[in-house]
Amino acid sequence: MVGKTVTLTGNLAAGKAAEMAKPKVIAVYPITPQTDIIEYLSGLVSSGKLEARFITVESEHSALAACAGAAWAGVRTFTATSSQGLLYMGEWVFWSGYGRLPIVMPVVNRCLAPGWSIFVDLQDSMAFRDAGWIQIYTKNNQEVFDTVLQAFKIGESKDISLPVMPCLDGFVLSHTTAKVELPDPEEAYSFVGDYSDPVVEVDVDNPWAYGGLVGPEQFNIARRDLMKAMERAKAKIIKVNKEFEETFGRSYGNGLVEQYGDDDADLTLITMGTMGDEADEAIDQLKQEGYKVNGVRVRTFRPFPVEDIVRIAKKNHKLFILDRAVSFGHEGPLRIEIEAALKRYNLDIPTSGDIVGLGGESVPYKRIMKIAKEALRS
Amino acid sequence: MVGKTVTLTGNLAAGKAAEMAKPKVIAVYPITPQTDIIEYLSGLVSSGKLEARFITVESEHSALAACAGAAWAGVRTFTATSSQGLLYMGEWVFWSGYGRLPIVMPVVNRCLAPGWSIFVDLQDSMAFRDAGWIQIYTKNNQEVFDTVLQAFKIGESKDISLPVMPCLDGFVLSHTTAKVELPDPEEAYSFVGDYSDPVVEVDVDNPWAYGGLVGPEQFNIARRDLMKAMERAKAKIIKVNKEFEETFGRSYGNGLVEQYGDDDADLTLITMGTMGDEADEAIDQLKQEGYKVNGVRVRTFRPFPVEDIVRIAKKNHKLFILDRAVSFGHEGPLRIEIEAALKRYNLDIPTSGDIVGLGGESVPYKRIMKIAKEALRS
Amino acid sequence: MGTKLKDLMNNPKEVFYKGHFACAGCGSALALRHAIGAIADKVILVVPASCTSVYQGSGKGVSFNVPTINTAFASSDSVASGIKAAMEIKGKDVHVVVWAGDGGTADIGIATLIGACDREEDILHIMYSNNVYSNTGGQRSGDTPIGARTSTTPDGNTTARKMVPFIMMADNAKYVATASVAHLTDLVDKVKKAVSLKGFKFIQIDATCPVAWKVDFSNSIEVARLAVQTGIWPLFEWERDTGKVIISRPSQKYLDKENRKPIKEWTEIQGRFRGVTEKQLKALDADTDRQWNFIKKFL
Amino acid sequence: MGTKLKDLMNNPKEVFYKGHFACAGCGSALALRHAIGAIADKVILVVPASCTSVYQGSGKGVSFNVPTINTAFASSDSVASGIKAAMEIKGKDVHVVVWAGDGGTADIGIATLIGACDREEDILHIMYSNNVYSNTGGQRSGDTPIGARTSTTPDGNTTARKMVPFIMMADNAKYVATASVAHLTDLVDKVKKAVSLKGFKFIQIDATCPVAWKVDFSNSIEVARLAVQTGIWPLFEWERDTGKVIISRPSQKYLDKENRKPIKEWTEIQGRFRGVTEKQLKALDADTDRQWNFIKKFL
Amino acid sequence: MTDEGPEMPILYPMEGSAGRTGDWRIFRPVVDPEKCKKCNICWQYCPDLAITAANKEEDRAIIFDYEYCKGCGICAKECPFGAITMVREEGGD
Amino acid sequence: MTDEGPEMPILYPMEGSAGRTGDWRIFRPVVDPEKCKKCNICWQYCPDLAITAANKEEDRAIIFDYEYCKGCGICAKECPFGAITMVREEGGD
Amino acid sequence: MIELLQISRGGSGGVTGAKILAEAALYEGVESQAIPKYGSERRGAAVEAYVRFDDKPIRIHSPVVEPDIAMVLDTSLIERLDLLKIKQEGIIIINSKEIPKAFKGTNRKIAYVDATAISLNLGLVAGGFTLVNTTMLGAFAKATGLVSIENIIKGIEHTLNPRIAPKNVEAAKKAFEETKVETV
Amino acid sequence: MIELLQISRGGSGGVTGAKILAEAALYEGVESQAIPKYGSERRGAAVEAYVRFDDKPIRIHSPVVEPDIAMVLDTSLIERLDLLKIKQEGIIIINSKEIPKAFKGTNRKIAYVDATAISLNLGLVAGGFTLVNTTMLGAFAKATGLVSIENIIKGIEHTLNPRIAPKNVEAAKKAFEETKVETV
Ligand SMILES: Cc1ncc(C[n+]2csc(CCOP(=O)(O)OP(=O)(O)O)c2C)c(N)n1
Ligand SMILES: Cc1ncc(C[n+]2csc(CCOP(=O)(O)OP(=O)(O)O)c2C)c(N)n1
Ligand code: SF4
Ligand code: SF4
Ligand code: SF4
Ligand code: SF4
Ligand code: SF4
Ligand code: SF4
Ligand SMILES: [Mg+2]
Ligand SMILES: [Mg+2]
Repeated sequence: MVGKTVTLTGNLAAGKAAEMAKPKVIAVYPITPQTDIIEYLSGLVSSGKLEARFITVESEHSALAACAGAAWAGVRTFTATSSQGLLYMGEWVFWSGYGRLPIVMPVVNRCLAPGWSIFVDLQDSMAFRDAGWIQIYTKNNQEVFDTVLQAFKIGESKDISLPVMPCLDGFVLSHTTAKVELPDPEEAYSFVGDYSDPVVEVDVDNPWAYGGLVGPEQFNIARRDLMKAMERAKAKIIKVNKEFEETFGRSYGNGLVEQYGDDDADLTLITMGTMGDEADEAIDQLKQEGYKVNGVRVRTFRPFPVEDIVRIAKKNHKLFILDRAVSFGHEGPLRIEIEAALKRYNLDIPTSGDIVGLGGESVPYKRIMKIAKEALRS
Repeated sequence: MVGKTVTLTGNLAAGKAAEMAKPKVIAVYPITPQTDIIEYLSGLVSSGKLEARFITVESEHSALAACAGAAWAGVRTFTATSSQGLLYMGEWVFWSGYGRLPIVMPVVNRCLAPGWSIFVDLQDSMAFRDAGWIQIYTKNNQEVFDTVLQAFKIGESKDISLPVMPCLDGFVLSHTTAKVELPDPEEAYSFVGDYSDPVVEVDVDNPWAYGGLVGPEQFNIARRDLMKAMERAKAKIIKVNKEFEETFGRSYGNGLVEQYGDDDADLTLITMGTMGDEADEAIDQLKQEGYKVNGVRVRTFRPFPVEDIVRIAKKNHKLFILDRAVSFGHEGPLRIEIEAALKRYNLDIPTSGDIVGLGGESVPYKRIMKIAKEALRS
Repeated sequence: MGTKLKDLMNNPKEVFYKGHFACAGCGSALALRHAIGAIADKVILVVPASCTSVYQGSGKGVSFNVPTINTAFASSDSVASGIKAAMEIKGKDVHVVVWAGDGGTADIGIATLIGACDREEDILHIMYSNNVYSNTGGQRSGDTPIGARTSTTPDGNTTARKMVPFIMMADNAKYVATASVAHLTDLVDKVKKAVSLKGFKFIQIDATCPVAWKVDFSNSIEVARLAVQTGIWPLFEWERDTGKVIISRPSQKYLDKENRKPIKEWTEIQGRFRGVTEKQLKALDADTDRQWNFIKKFL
Repeated sequence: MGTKLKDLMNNPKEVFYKGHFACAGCGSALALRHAIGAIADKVILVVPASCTSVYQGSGKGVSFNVPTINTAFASSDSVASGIKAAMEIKGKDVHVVVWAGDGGTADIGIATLIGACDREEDILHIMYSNNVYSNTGGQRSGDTPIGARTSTTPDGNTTARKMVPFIMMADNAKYVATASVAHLTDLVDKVKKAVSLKGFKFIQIDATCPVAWKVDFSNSIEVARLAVQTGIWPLFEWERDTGKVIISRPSQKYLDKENRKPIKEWTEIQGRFRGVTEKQLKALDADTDRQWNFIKKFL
Repeated sequence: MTDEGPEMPILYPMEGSAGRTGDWRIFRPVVDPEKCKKCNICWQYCPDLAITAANKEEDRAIIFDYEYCKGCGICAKECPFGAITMVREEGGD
Repeated sequence: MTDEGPEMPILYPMEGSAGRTGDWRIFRPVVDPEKCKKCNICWQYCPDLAITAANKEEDRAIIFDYEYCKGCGICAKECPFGAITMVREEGGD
Repeated sequence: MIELLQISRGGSGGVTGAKILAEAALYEGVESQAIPKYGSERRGAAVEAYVRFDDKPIRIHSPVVEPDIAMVLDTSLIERLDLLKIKQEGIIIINSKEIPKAFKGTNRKIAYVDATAISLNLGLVAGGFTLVNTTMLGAFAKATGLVSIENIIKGIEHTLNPRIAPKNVEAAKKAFEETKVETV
Repeated sequence: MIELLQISRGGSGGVTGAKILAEAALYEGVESQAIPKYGSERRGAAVEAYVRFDDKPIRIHSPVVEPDIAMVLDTSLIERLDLLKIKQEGIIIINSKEIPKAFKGTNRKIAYVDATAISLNLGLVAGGFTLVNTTMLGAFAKATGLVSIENIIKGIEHTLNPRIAPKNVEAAKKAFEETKVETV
């Protein structure tokens, strides 16, 4: 088989990427708008096209727990979730991050209740920014596919050994059909590689105990190592992005952030997810109207690309940050973190921002244009 | 009965404050180092000293769910938790924050697994900074008592209507016995007041449905209102702090932050929890050695006291932030948020910081002195 | 208690305003109409995530005319416990009823269910089972019968259904019953009986989901009736105080396997059993026998 | 299978290195020594938060000489399912055994337990019950007997114990058994039998916690023996394939209530029953009858 | 800003919360008043409350509420007397 | 920084992970080799593996490992032949 | 960029039709995107879907608000069209025997075909619905010329089960032939 | 500020003793703090606790590292003391009939009392332990003068169950009388 161009929903793109990485254990629980991903894999496993164990657990807490069990046994694992499901597995999200289990779990971003909404905002995955997961936000179905594939390679590297959460906007990507270039499955698999040297592998002949009581010293050794692994992950993501480009001809900025527009613009819009794509459209339109606007899409929220933000910000006049989540009682989390990064480097660049697109509110490029114009004026 | 001075552990201080506020429904699940709080209340209920329903649920998820049920029915509710328990009820933490249910729940801060440790760091409650809860961190057992009492008054105000999480350092406060001045119970109750006008009260004669599907518009109305409620909460906390002082003669800074030292110091140390107390000790000792150091203890992390931080920071030369938690892949959350606040006001003050005290590592004032001296040098 | 059809017309009030969001022919909506209707003047409904949280209405308003608390998926009985506790403290006499799907009861909700039963909370849990996660598009649940195709068991489910009523008997609930949308007066009898008792009560209703079962809308009742007639779904009551099972009238005849219709009559009108193998049918039959055997021990 | 005392000496290896962290006289540690010891060459242990996660050791090293995965409290059987799935894929034949307390099984862990049973996972869940949350200082669990004082039921627990074995029978596990630290060869028999079967197996062990039960350390075995002799803790096996209960040898005599010792002999050596009322003792007796009645239905 | 209290995610009862669900119909139930024995079995089985019960005393057959009847056909199927027939809706009515 | 891979929260088996638990003892079990019938019932009930089994063939009584015996007294209680007595520890031994 | 708004009934295959259209565009060498509008749509309720076509990658993800093309699959849904939002120079494709009166005098380009009849004749019926989703794709090809009927057919064959594809292909072809386009 | 390190055995009441001491200090008008050091201590294992006394509010929350006073409740635990950490001008209070040889020549102030004997005589025994926690508080009062024996008694009566308080008071008093202080 060779690569081919097809149309796929974002969910199927995630499913196909998982398929090509050949996970051995998949434990799942349904939740809108994620469910097609696991249904697709369920079909593959039951028809024998994918040699894996498919476990239909009774909750998300158990889904991630079962993946963790399999990860402890040293095999490649996969699951997916969204919104309330992510919260319900919350204890395990932290457990697998701090436990350094390289599970790959797409999160289809969806609002948190109550009010109940099945549409997109980023409140769910943002809530887990402390949990020791690599988080990569995507702008279109192609990037969903590419990112899920990359996720295995990044997370499973022995020097990283972290779980990875590719994030895609609910419905906006998950249920939208669009063009995706699929690589030859064998090439895709060889890009990812075997999970042949797992960081931990429970074994009757080599007894040890995982996760027992530790004193402050050991505790700190583990947490400092996790901090360092996150630093190393930056370089790793950049590297994998490059290798991916060399192999498949596609890349996303430097892997951490994607810039669109000119360094010498009057305004930089900072976005995440599909808003980044809409912002690029807005930037082009604004250009035609004579405005110079630059766009930065933060692809990896964890590790947070402090250096890249600072590098780009340095060259610009103004920053405007579009958040699709709120840390209630302060500000949008993207804005908070960007401001912190700039402060740390004492950059004297004015920042402002807005919280948009909560509750599935759509943020079309026209609205972004308006926002940009206002930001330029003020 | 009149007020009296006693010695109590931090947990008992929390329990006594809850007792005086007379919650009607208490739903609990044990976890170290929180369990004494609920055991104390269990004794009161079973001996008839507190007229309440005490529900021993099967998990934390259910504990907070039961409290939410009672809150929907319009009565005062209380629970307490810690660490893994907080994570396990995570879905409900968000649900009750976004649902505006004024539950009071002390969190006895404890590390998150794995490695397993029952000692203090702030990783647990920090993970819920987006969840729409007011979070107040305490420095000693007296403040634990005072804060739990205040929490009912703050959270249940109709213009606020938010759950409140008084946080106390595990073991360091929860299990340490120290002096606490207890008010006369009647005076304490009248300070808190009845929960007579609940924001929501399910009733067979007035049917409505809570928490169903809503569109983006309604969703945004609710979330914007939550953002505003958090803003209003700042004023409310300041007001309650003042009223508390008038009634009981004690206060904690302006309620949001507590400053110790001089405005014209060469360095401001920013801390939370008992580290704030140790820092004050360090500041005094440093003074004797001729150093001018200022201390700011962030009492409410949510709402985040941006204006107060900025006000104090303006007058100083340098800021050093001590975090007892990490947002892995970026920095300590306290540091991130302070830097963001300063950036937003474009304050040209150098910031630095360190992550200390993870995994129950003790942070004695001597260590803080050393840190301060280094910060002053650099 | 001998509820008659005409009694169904004398509910204290209608639970529904017309124009709700359930699919045409929805068994759950029909069951709710009567089960909750019968006690509509004194009920507080607790609904975990499910089709019911959707079909009650959305956006503009709600079709339910009884107070309804929608809750997180895994929490219904705990929320109900909290409400009931508060109502007791306030001295208000109300029926707190959980209305939950099979997913919200047998799977993610089983801990909250068993916890409340164990604490002997004075609430009624009604599980309407459509044997799958209908609201998310029909994935396998713990109550999926052997052989049924779901979106996560494309070749047919292989494991026996969970039979929550048995678990609740083993867990010493106050009252346990099964019911069917095909037998509405029997259902209402059981609901009324349940709310008359103090303690934890559990009723499971076989509630057709024409969408997930791939049944013609109009067969929604017929398929449920066949479940009773084939013995697939035995109707019975069990009470803690007696420790005894009473087979309900519509099922009495089928205690004797001889009298039961062949299971195929039930499977054949359902698209979800298209492609079912003989082996699966045998296993389904064996599991049905197992269920009857369990019940018979308590006669 | 007739395990003899001398067989206990021929375990493939010792599970424990000496110098573990259990309290003196800990029933759980004793049960683990033999139950897991008997299969120590092929076992992977999964331990949710409990005394066992503590007494295995801390800080420097661990006293367990078998691979042990400590997990979040509510997750043991799911973790075990994941491990077993991976081992199957890798072609490795191992026994994945969950070793969990009553809290981690009957309460917060009941969903993961029932879920794995429902999926027919090939694992063995051993629940050692000390009837409380010992590790957090002795709060009520779903398996606390009526009348027992715990730190959250200072006047004695009022509700019947949960009887997870019954739930597992109702839930159609492959094999269900009860055991006692007083009858170690019987325990080992059951563990060996369990791991010889494919599917979901469940064993509950009555495991004294001298601390929580306020029993003199040295009475740790005696109190468990009395639980059997008073009928408080019936020892039996149940198999899915037969649907039948077999009363285990140490309990056979007590099938007839006549032969049982008075329950007070059991309560009186335990501080947790100090102050127990006659009414509570009666209720405890009634609940014991209920348990035997349930069992008898499956004879 | 609310002075009254917070914006709660609350919805109030109303008719037609899902809109005019009669629109969903593909087949329309039609009763033959002659055949209708007023037994109200159909009434009991309608999940959409779209049938006004027949009245024996007034000798009035059932009445459909086409605003909300979704056309599931249960009533027709369950009527023991074949008094209801399902008729294809004409588009755009 | 680890080149090898991450720092995992793993502990390895060792003797005395809880220290020298014999320290916890208040009473010390002492066996009377004369009375010991080598039945090894005590051995089976020791939660701390602090008894070396008796050997009938060698006519050797049980042996206590006082490094780790916590002094629970189960062995003494369970010995059918009263061969074990619990003796108060002297402080500071 | 060209934008389509499609209205159909839940359960009648409209979402699949939009997907097939996106796939067909791919064969045409055109970038495309098919967005179903999800709510809690039930069988029978009106459902919208949007399709975009462009010769460069599509970066817009929001729903179509002012379509170039509107397509209505169920005759009874025609009244839901908001003419003010459909671009004046655009085209409206409807399943109808004739041009409804309401369009008269609107100066609109209308394409119409009796898709229901075509589908019924071919036995494209499921669960009470006459399935006109693929039938209308034939009309789309004819009316817009954006995608050839050959690529529509390829799209159908790619997407649908081989068991049912041929009939659907037949229906699309038939509709392609029968569709009439008029400006009213 | 004056800092105390106390070493006892898990289950023998050491933590309660430290609490009583903090309470007694309160009556003395002195600020105090009692910190038990938690690990996974089991009955019989060595447990540390710390008590601080000051005339102003205590802002230090970390464990005591260099105590002014060390108190050892179980004779067998005396060897656990790290003399290098105890302030030279401080005092060491031990439950012992006599001053152990190890202290000879250390130039330390040692207070000692046979608390075990006192408690045994009064029947202060539980679960195999001789309870010397309150007994040693008498020794503390005598040796340090920081807290009066009257306030120790008040503290005991406040904290313990009235059923058992009297015996404990008796023990403290007895120890107060019998405690000897010597510099070796
Ligand atoms: C924690 C969590 N996980 C998953 C979901 C998604 N979800 C909502 S409803 C539902 C299915 C409900 O199934 P069931 O209880 O059987 O009710 P039904 O939809 O069949 O009526 C699921 C999986 C959720 N809301 N919350
Ligand atoms: C989610 C969560 N909640 C609470 C705890 C605290 N906790 C740890 S062990 C334990 C009690 C365990 O009880 P049980 O399972 O009976 O085992 P035992 O301690 O009695 O051996 C509790 C409540 C936890 N670790 N995680
Ligand atoms: S999907 Fe099934 S259960 Fe859900 S509303 Fe539709 S018919 Fe009812
Ligand atoms: S508390 Fe009980 S169960 Fe836990 S280690 Fe001690 S004796 Fe064993
Ligand atoms: S079921 Fe038939 S006969 Fe009976 S009322 Fe309805 S239409 Fe009339
Ligand atoms: S067709 Fe269905 S919805 Fe309409 S009246 Fe009959 S039963 Fe009710
Ligand atoms: S139980 Fe007694 S007789 Fe038997 S081996 Fe032990 S000491 Fe010897
Ligand atoms: S006293 Fe207890 S620990 Fe010591 S040998 Fe006997 S049984 Fe073992
Ligand atoms: Mg269902
Ligand atoms: Mg236990």
